[in-house]
Amino acid sequence: MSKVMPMKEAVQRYVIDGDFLFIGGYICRTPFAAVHEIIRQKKRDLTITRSNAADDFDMMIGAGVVKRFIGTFLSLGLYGLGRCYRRSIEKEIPHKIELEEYTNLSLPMMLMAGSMGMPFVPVKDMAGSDLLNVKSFMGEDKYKVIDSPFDGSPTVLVPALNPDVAIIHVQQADEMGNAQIWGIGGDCKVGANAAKKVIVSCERIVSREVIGKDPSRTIVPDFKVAAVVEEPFGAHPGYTPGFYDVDFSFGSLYQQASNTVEGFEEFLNEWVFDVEDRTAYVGHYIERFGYPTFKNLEAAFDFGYPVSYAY
Amino acid sequence: MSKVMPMKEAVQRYVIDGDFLFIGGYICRTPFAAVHEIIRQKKRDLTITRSNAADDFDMMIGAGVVKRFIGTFLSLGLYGLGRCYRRSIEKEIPHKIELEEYTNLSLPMMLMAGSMGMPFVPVKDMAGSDLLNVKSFMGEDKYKVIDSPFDGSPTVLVPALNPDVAIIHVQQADEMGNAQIWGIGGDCKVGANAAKKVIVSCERIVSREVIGKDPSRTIVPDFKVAAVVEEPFGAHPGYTPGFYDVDFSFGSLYQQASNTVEGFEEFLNEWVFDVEDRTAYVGHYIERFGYPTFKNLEAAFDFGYPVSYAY
Amino acid sequence: MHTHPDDYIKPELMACCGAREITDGNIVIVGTGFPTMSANIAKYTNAPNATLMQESGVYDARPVRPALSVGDPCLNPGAAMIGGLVDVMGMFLQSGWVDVGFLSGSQVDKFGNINTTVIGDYEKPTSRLPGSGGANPIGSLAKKILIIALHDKRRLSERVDFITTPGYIDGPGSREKRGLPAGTGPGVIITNKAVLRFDDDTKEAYLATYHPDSSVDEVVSLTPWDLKVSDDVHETEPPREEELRVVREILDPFGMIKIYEGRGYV
Amino acid sequence: MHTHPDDYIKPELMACCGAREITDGNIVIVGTGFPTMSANIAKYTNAPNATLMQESGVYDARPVRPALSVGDPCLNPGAAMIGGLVDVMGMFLQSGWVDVGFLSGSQVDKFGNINTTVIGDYEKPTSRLPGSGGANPIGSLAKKILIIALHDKRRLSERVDFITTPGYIDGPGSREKRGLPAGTGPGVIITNKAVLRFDDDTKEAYLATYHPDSSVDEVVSLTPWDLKVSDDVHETEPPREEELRVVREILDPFGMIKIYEGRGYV
Repeated sequence: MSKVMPMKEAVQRYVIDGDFLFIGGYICRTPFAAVHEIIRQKKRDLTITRSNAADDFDMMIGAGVVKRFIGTFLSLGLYGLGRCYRRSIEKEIPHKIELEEYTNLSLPMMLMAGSMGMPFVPVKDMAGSDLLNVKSFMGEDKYKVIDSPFDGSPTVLVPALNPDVAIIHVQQADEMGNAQIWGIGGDCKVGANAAKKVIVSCERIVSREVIGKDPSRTIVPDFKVAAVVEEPFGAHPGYTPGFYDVDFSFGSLYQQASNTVEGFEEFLNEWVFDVEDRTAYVGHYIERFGYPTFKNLEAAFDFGYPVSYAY
Repeated sequence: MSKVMPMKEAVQRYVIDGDFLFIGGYICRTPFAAVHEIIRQKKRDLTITRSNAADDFDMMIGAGVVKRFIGTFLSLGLYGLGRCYRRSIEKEIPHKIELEEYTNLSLPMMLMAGSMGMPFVPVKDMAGSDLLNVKSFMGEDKYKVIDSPFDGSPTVLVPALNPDVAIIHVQQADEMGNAQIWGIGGDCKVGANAAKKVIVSCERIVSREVIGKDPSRTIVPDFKVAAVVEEPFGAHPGYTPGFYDVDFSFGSLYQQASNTVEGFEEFLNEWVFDVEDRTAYVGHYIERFGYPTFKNLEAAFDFGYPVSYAY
Repeated sequence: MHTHPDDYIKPELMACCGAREITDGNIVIVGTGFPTMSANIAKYTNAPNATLMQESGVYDARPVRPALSVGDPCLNPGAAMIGGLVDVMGMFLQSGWVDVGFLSGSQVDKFGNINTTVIGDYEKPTSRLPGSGGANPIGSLAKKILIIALHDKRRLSERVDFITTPGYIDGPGSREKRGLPAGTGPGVIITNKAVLRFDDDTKEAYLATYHPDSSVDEVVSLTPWDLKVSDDVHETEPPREEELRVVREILDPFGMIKIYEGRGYV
Repeated sequence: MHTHPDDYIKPELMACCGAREITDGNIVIVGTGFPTMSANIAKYTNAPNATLMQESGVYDARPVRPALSVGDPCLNPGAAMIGGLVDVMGMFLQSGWVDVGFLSGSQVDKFGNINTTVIGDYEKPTSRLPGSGGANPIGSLAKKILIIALHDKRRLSERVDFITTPGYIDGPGSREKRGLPAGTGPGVIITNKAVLRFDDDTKEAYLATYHPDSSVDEVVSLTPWDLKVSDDVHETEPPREEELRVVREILDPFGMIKIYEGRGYV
């Protein structure tokens, strides 16, 4: 009954063309191995969502797998604007994605509402901004303004989101999918729990007994999980607290490459299409940049204290 | 700038007659030392709230400090109905409290809404029940039913709650109030964060550095906290995971005592009025039941694994 | 073929009746007592992949003794996930993931409505009961509700004094009209005398099986409404040997279930 | 009396201007770069009890180097609390606990409206920018907004192409009319030439102080609207010795702040 499988199989079985995907991460725990596999399998017409999107979303847009984006923000951070994102919106390369825009308050709240079975949720932002004046594929259901039945004040309501699939990368999970994290959470917990099913990518698979030693760390229960994939270094060039650091040099590499369509395609060939899976990717990384560079990303040793749940 | 003080001072300074209090706990981490101090100081006209109330709420009602109760449930669990609660409602002893009733879904959602600055929140329960037909001091603002502006379906909205003070008992906190728990959460996180200020009672005060070794365990940030009280054994006869077990015998003692008004008053004298503080209470407990009984409540040694947040 | 020892007590039989209502893979929200026992019997027999949660915030606990409350300390060590009420009641229950919920009540009526609030008038009650707690949302939102009740004319009633938790309310269409989710509602009432099920058309509880020491006549006479009897009414299957072994050797070695005999479950 | 060394660079001055806007005990939501630098300078000088949070879920981080993003790994070890977006943006910001927020934008107009969405038409933009991210809720809900901008006629404008984050929108009463919380709104625009504040009556930004190498005339000429000048306009106080020491010795020993010179902050 184990749900453990290779990423190739997880993406083949559980990501269908046209699906609505939540993809977690916030530089912290970006499920990059899954993103590469989605591109490798040339999925089409996906709707993708996350608050504060970055290089992974830019790459999917450039690779042409995305039809729609429910977002709040997309940039390469330190490296400036998302090149593929700009080319899509400004020049329709490879095509113009459709865009529904919210904020880092309203979108997490919509996912939280989805995770909790709430049909909609009131938010106090967006009022007075042009975000209320632009509507795309969600049309009139992007939001509603009502007079509060309690005090009559104008109140913005945003709808719950329930993605078909959520993909998150976590520190550890058991083979049934109980997934644990520590450190920056972004919108992973609400996004994963809002989805109809979850693909859990993890640094290490642990026993159910290890999960049970610290159940307060679990953010997704096994019954929501369709597949568990052990992908050490799976968030690279993002980071995973306690495992490895952000790879700033690689971020720069992507920036340079994605400046042009040709460069972007060469990058995809080298790091996605010409490697079969994450293991081959790591092998190529070490071959290209040397083991010391790879080893240098490894997290320092700085463990905290254990706790007891006993009585 | 430390906020550490004795419970006596915390309750004197921060619990005002007429206040609206959230009191956390779920057998797990009941802030009993604070409850006793509130009774000892003979506070009046309090409105109290929590989902699934138990012996502590029953005791406050019996002691006459409560005017109103926003609740979902009150019982002594294993020991049956709350005796003081019944006497209050059925026989107006010491007086009849006013009661606004919700459920273990809607009340936590109202506290969550309060904690998140949402004016109200939609809930899918209560429809079709008599809970919608009884309204007390919240009047027409107990709930509203609207036709969803998204799909027209009837939707129950319940209002946010923002207590004046929240009182919670946690495993550990630093002297500024950053409070950490593990194990059963009940509605502590939402209730504490919904309040205008928080009194944190804890098993141990730890350094800010210890908090920083595992920041994902923090449920309340220091800026919301008015007072930090170190109260080992502070949840007794409830329990604190990793520290001590539920005291079933003491639960039975309270049940027996509270069967009659006289018994209840003797109980209060012995365990509340005749002891000056929690230290004296624990001393009396050991004197009365013996050190082995006390020691026997101590949690087994069963620690988990440490984690690292390093990069 | 199953072996059926005859030294069982009624709470054991009732727990087994509950267990048989659970399907493999079900997600079950439980309180204490029978429900937990039932769900755990199911895990060891017909539904090895069922998982349990408690409203206090616990998912898939591994208690080493029967939990005495939904906040019992034994639910903490070894659980798969622990959060709070908003996680279990909101993120799991309200979002539609819970298959089975167990409820009991001081009054249960023919439409499966449950009263745990007051006996008598709400403002001037004869007896003030605990209130809803998690009962109302579980009864509103879990896909199948199993109701545990004592079988007499006080506990069962034509109409409860107060609907704490809606069953089929006033009958067919009532839940839908109030906006309760499709495909939810009471599935069975397990009493100390019989198993009642709900008629698809009338939404009224009818007699499906009577327990071995009872009879159709006794059950009908103890029921305060005009109880319909199934065409294929028969005796309830007694506890199987393997079910009893699970109860007595694994789940409840100290026989705590016996306290329910003292509460009238005989 | 303060000593003012004259070897500072403009981003250092701007960071100090930000720091001086923070009051002791303030709760400050920050992104990266200047804002974090400002808030940290304040913590070491005029506001030792100010605390910082990042929208990604971090409260009171203790990074050992300047964070390069709100999700930077250095924000994890040592923080007082780490949750997610719903905690910081919902539980702290939307619930009204945040005193100060820092924002920057590709366009900022005279009412303090900020555009980080598009230059040109929304449907056919000249330049597609990142979008709101946390900017809109911070600008809507923090009690005081400090805006960082480059001072030229492209970055400052009479009216932004797209209001990503509302300032005073169309002027007095606009925020209140849209339902934004009372007592919120832009407090100051800190540019590489000057500090602008907002008139209580007109809600328009006016010149409060010009930086040491600039002048009233230069600032007015670089501003695309008819910039009002304060009666007591004067030179901005340069960085104090102790402020610079905090920046150079404690917060940013590797001088990462210099990259802002390359981005035009001169």
